[in-house]
Amino acid sequence: MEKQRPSRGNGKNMDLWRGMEELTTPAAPHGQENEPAGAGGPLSEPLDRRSALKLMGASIALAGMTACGRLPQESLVPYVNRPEEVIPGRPLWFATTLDSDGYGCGVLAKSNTGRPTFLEGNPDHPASLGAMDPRLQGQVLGLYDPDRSQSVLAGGEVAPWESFTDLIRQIRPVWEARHGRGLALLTPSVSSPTLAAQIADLQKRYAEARWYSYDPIDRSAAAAGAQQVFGRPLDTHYDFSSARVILSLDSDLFAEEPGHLRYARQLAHGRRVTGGSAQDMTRLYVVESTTTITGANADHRQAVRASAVEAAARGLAARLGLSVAPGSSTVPSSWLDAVASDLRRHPGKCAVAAGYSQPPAVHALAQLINYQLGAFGTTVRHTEPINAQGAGGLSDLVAAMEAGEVAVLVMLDCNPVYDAPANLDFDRHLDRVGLRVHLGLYADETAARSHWHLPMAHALESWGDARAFDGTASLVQPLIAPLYNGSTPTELVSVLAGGGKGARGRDLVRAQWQGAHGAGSFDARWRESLAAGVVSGSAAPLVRPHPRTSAAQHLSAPAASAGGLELQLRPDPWLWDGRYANNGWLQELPRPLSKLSWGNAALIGPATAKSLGLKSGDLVALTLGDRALSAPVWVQPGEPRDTVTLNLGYGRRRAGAVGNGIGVDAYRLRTTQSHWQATGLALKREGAGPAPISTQLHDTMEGRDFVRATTVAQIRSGAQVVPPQKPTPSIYPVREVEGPAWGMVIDLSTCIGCMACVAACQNENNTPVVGPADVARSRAMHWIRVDRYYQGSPDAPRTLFQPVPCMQCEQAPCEYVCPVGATVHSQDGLNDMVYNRCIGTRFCSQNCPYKVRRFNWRDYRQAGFPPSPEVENPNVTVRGRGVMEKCTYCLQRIREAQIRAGRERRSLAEGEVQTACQRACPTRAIQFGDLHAKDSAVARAKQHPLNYVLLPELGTLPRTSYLARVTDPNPEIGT
Amino acid sequence: MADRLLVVAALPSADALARAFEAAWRAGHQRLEALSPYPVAGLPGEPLHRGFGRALLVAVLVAGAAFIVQYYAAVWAYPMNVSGKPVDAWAPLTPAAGVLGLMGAGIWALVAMLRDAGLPRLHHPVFDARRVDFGDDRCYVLAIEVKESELPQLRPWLEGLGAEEIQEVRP
Amino acid sequence: MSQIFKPRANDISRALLITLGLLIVVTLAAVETMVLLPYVTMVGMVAKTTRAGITPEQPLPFSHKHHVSEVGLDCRYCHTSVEDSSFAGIPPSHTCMTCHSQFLSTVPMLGELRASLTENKPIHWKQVASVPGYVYFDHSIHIAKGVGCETCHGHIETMPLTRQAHAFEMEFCLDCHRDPAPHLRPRETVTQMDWQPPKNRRALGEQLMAKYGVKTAGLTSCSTCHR
Amino acid sequence: MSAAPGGAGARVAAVALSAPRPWPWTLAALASVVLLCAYVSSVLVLFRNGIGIFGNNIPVGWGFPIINVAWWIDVGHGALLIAAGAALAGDCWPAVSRLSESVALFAGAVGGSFAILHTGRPQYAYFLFTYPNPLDQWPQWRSPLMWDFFAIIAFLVLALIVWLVGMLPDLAVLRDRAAGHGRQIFYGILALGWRGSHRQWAAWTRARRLLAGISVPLMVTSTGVSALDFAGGISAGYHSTMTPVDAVPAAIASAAGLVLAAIVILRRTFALHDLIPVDELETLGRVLLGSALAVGFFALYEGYMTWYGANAFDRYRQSQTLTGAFAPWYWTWIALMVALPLLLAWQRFRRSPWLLGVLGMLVNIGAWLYHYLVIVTTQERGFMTSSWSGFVPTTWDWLLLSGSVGVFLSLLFLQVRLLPVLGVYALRAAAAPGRSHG
Repeated sequence: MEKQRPSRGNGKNMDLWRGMEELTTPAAPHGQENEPAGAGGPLSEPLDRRSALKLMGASIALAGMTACGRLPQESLVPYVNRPEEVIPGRPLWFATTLDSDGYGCGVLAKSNTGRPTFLEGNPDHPASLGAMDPRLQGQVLGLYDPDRSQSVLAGGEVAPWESFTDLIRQIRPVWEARHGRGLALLTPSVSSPTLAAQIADLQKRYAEARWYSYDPIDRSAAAAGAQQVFGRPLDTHYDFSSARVILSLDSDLFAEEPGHLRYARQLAHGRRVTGGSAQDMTRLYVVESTTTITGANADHRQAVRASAVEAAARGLAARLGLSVAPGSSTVPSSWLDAVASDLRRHPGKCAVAAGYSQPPAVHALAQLINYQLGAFGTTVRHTEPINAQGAGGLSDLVAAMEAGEVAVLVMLDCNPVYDAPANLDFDRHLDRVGLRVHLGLYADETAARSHWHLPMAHALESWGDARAFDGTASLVQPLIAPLYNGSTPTELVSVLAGGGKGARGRDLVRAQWQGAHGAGSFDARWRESLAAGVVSGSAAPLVRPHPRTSAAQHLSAPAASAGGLELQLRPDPWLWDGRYANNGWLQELPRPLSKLSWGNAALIGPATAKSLGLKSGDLVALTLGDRALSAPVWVQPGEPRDTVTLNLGYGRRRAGAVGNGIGVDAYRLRTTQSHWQATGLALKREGAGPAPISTQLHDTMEGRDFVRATTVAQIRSGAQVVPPQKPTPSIYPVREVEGPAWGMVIDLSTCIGCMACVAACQNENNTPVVGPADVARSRAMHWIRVDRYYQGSPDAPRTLFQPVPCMQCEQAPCEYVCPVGATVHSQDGLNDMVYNRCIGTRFCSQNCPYKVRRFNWRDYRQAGFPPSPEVENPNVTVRGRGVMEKCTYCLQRIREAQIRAGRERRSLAEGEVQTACQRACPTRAIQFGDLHAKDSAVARAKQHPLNYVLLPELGTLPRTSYLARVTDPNPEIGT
Repeated sequence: MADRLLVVAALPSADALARAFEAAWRAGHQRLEALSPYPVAGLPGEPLHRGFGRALLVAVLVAGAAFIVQYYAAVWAYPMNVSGKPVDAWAPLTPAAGVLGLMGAGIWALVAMLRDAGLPRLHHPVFDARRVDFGDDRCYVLAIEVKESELPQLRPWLEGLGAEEIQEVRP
Repeated sequence: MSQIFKPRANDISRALLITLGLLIVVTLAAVETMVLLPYVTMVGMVAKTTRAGITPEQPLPFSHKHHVSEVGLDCRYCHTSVEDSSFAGIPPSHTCMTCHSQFLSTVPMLGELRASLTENKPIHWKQVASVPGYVYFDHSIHIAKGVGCETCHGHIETMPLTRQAHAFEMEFCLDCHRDPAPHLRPRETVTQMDWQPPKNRRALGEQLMAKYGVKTAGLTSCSTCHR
Repeated sequence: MSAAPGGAGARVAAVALSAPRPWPWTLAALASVVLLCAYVSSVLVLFRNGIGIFGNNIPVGWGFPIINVAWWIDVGHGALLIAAGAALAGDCWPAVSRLSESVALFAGAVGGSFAILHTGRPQYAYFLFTYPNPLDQWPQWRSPLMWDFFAIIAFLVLALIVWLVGMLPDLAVLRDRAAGHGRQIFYGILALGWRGSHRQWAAWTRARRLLAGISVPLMVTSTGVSALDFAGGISAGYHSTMTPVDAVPAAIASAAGLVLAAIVILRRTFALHDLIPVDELETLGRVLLGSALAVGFFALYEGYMTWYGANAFDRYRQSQTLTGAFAPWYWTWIALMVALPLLLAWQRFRRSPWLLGVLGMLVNIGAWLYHYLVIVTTQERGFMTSSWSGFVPTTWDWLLLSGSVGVFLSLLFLQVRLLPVLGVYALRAAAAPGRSHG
């Protein structure tokens, strides 16, 4: 048994993160055995509270006049022998690690009676700092995905694991004899020390065995760039905590770079307006080739074609005294001058970041500029490569396959048949491989072409470890026994290496760290790392490289930017390379800028659209060389001229019931030469198709002042952004309430529009997935939405984000119009929504000026995209058909905290209640708390001179308010 | 009262009916009834204003009751904070009370009519008379209840009033 | 023209008309009783809507009467999490065996129990006292504020087979949430089934409210129990 | 006018008892029954699948169902007022009285049904009733919907009473003209043994006047209350003090239109030209003209107030309505409900039955559009531009709308088939030789 460790004031006093092994009775498949009652969840008996509720929800008129009818006869299923730490009805928290774009990210997983139901960032993990992003959040739903591969498939037929292990046992002597000739391993780049070590051993064992690695979203350009500058590949990461000026060269620092959550926190630190004083801000310049939230948050943004970024970089380098051949840049030189001087003004306090989609040259230039500006070691850090990679890439593998050198191909946790570049023709070459083995979460496209498909265990089911972007290692521990008898890559490799039936994942990981830590105090450290969710002091040592002299001259000559249309491929913000395609939450979650849901589209700028005579919804044929693809058009303000941007990850054929056939498969236009972008794209209009589905159909504020924005300069000049709001007169006396008064303040200066709050809310509050048809009918269910407005010219717009939860108005328009009193005010100022009283007249929603109320038009439990009931929060009612719902300020968290405090006979502490959106927010833009507690952060924020409420003229007295958005543009650049 | 008879006299016109009724009344017949296919001017009837006052009273009573129920429920039974308005804000309680009051008056009007018209009365001796036929546009009938003994002199008298046909029916 | 109806039709028609009027009143009254009955009584018919008073068939004939009033076990011996969780807790088979491994260790009546331990299969008890799914009742806070087990569960120590003592209608909860004073008792006596309230229980209750920090202000807000 | 061969009683009774059914009548009756089935089936689907089958969304939470409520209920209200007017004016318009009484009841019933059908959980609609219960829960009286709930009930009860009382003497006519014993009993029971004694007539006349007197305030309150369902809200286009007032003339106009159409068709199908004089139609035409003028005035007034009120949101909505996205709806409404009825200023048109009939129907289409403007377009352009969205009706929306027409027509046809379609007593009174009406 491993000792628990008190949490470090992370606002969860009741819970201790634990080592999984404390649960001496691990949850059996479907966890029936240890399913105490009350907590419910369809994992337990047929008729528990939740399903009883579902019945009600399903609007079955039940006997009796009190809308509750006969209560279903429930079963109470106690433990046979309860583990000590488990208190029935109370959740446990475990620290573990999830994969975030190839690197580890620490999370805290909430386990209700053996079921992981909710994820939060691990405050102690460098890559998370307690924050989340939607891709991470979605993985808890992925765990319960019924479409996950559930059994070993031999030639498509269900087979037992033994049949596979036996096969390997038979083959192994051959490998032994031939030193593994003909054995090839294909993996993504490996962030797990254990797996890396195992593969290394495997290669020691079979000298001729080959290890190839392929990442659809590969960052090799960065390494290549470093190679050019330093003569060796180095990983680069940043520390913006002390940065004053940041320039991004097509790098989506705050959404896609490893460590984006940390970067976002650091940026926010430099941009948060504390008090009325207008101190200087961390200034953000962005040169980018598509619309990203990084660009949306920039003080100055330049949208150029991807191929033109290098020219800008060269221009900048030249201005900073580097001897490089300047290219012809589309970025105005005055702009570059201003940026250069601004950078020069902050030596060592500035950073230039290059995006993974840019060629090595740009990365090299960025390194040189950073060196020039003395940023190395302060804002820009270098480590030896964190992730282990195979000797060869996918092309090498294909070559080998073509040469018939691959007899056995083992594909771990990858899906090349779907995501390999089209020109490699991977699919066809597979035929030449004698034995094809695939380990994956889904029986996907690749599984279909493999002789053996092996189900992989989900991260929340497995033992393992992973390194974060800065090398910090953390352990992966299972919260639940594998639902579908899956196995981990480490376990599989140990099978290949001859570990008999293969060692247990836990032993492999322990063995690995035993080696690392040394036997001495191992157990203590092991427990400590499990409890903390990080292996202390495991960050990779920093290196202080020096560029080779005259590295600049060695740069390849600037590529002459060809004319015509340019195609640009980017990972989808949520589906990433397609691995999350079967995740209902992520499919439905609106993309940060386009607000597109359930599908991708060819994004083109308004200018391009005009010149091509296209409008959103048109169907176009995109032709690149001999490859063609027809996709719907979406006119996206801010896209650079003559560029068509497509998101990867869609058009899956074997993703599962949710993801199949959603969107178009951009990989079909991808080649090894044009990995990220290609020139010479031909575009032809094919007519009007079904319009892409978007959750926000109107882009501007029509002169209404929802988002109030100002600049540091204006504040200094004493300009008044937020006129003092005098209380709106009312014929009624104002109600004075005792006890807490919950309120929320959202800081628009630091909100980066990353959508983490929306995803976390959906996870916490059992918000259903309504499916494409209903989203298209404007019936999306998210309780908090992030409105996105554009200002200025459509081609270079200013982007404004505004998260909108329920305003919890003190004089709520929704309440007085409800004929049955289903929505009334609670003592502590919450606008209660009583589902079981609601008859669905929808007048409340009609009368809500903020339109934050959501209605269950269908029984989304049955129809559309039934979510996995196992993931439901047992403390939040599952709403049935015909019932109104909305944000509750995470009522369940408030009440649980109050009950806990009441039990301990104390008053609530500041920050003891945190809403799901608040916890998830990477930039801590959301503050929540008791307005009556004068010292509370939220109470102070309400006094902030930039504090304002939406539509004050309506006199609704919202409890949710905003801090006006403040930016700090460079006066040298005319905005 | 075997010796009592119902004499039914059919008259040619509404005016004739009115006149006959007048005369019979003068002649001291108390138990008599004039049947006509439409309200005939000149026949006795209750003044129209009677009942309006009562209808008003009913309306006020019902409305008051409705208001009290609402006030009880909203203020005493389970006071709720609705849109931050005072629980005892009374104005919103009036519309429902008002319409219900009018409804009450309407129901009272119906009941009062049935009572005063002595309806329903599906069986009535006059229906035995041949000329009592509401389907006929011109069924102007005077029915007088008399002793059998009075019959002989009544007949000629009625004929004198222009009765086209006279028929006796037993109650 | 001739009579259509017999004389008695008059009385019949009048009777019918009056019945029609009465019918409306009667239906409303009937509905009313149907609604109120479950609360005021506990007859079997009513149990259909609220389950008050019904005794579900249990896998084992467990007798609270025996274990509480005869053996004298405290509620918390088995319902361990009642003080610090929303859920009072059903004892794991292991707990039962702490005693029953010693005596009655062979009686066939407890075969199921022994089997559960040997085969590591839990016993599926039928829930007796339950509230609708949209009601979020938390045992721990009620214990902490001095609400006796008996207040909701009735005199469990007299029940050979356990039944739901009250109809958990909203009014039942509101009674106490509106005016807790006459329902509270000192915390240490919460599990005492034979606790005798003092003469002036309200006075005691008011002291306790002050002591335990019971504030009635928010207690009748919908979101206190419904989420 | 002189009594027709066989007399008024005979003629009217014949329509219900023994009139030959001309083929247009049969055809129309069949059509209405088909629509009735459409209504029933789509209601069944509605209960099975929930209101998701409608086009409603957020922001347009109320779509066709509420339009149907408002539209039908308003027709009913207007009809009740016309009936009351006719009664107070001395009961000398047999066709207008009887048909407006029927329309009031039938339209009201159809509209009322939608008030329940549109809710998300109709099976819990009884929460609206006021009854003590173990939940200690009561309705929420501040909600205009609550007021409307009672207003509709009160209106339906009164409409039913007016309709029954009005037919009582005529049912006696049918009773005494019915052939078979069964029919005699049927009508006999309905007639309650009416024999037209001077006492009965007195009580009846008083009740008629009394009910008419009650109908007028009830109609105005009830119309106003159902308009408050919107005026009580805060969104631009709802929140207008005048809405409850200008709803009244609109209601009268559409009711007059519908009643006119009904009378004209009836008159033609059963050749009742002599019983329904053109003067009677002309009177109703005058009513239509007057109310249409009032509607026009209020439209101007609303435009002026919006401009004068200088509320940015309201002004934006107005610009959208007058010249923007919703202009087509708006101007069609003006054309149908204000412009066209102006024709009736000329007596030539007022006295042309077929024109009155067509006009009557067009006015009602206009009335429907008016409610569409209030209920749908205002919400499509609410306060938060980020929530702006469109509304696309579904097949079920259309089916239920046409179905509601079917229900209404079926009821009307039943009335014609079984019950007196004209006030016989009034015809007789008018036909009586040398009788000055009083």
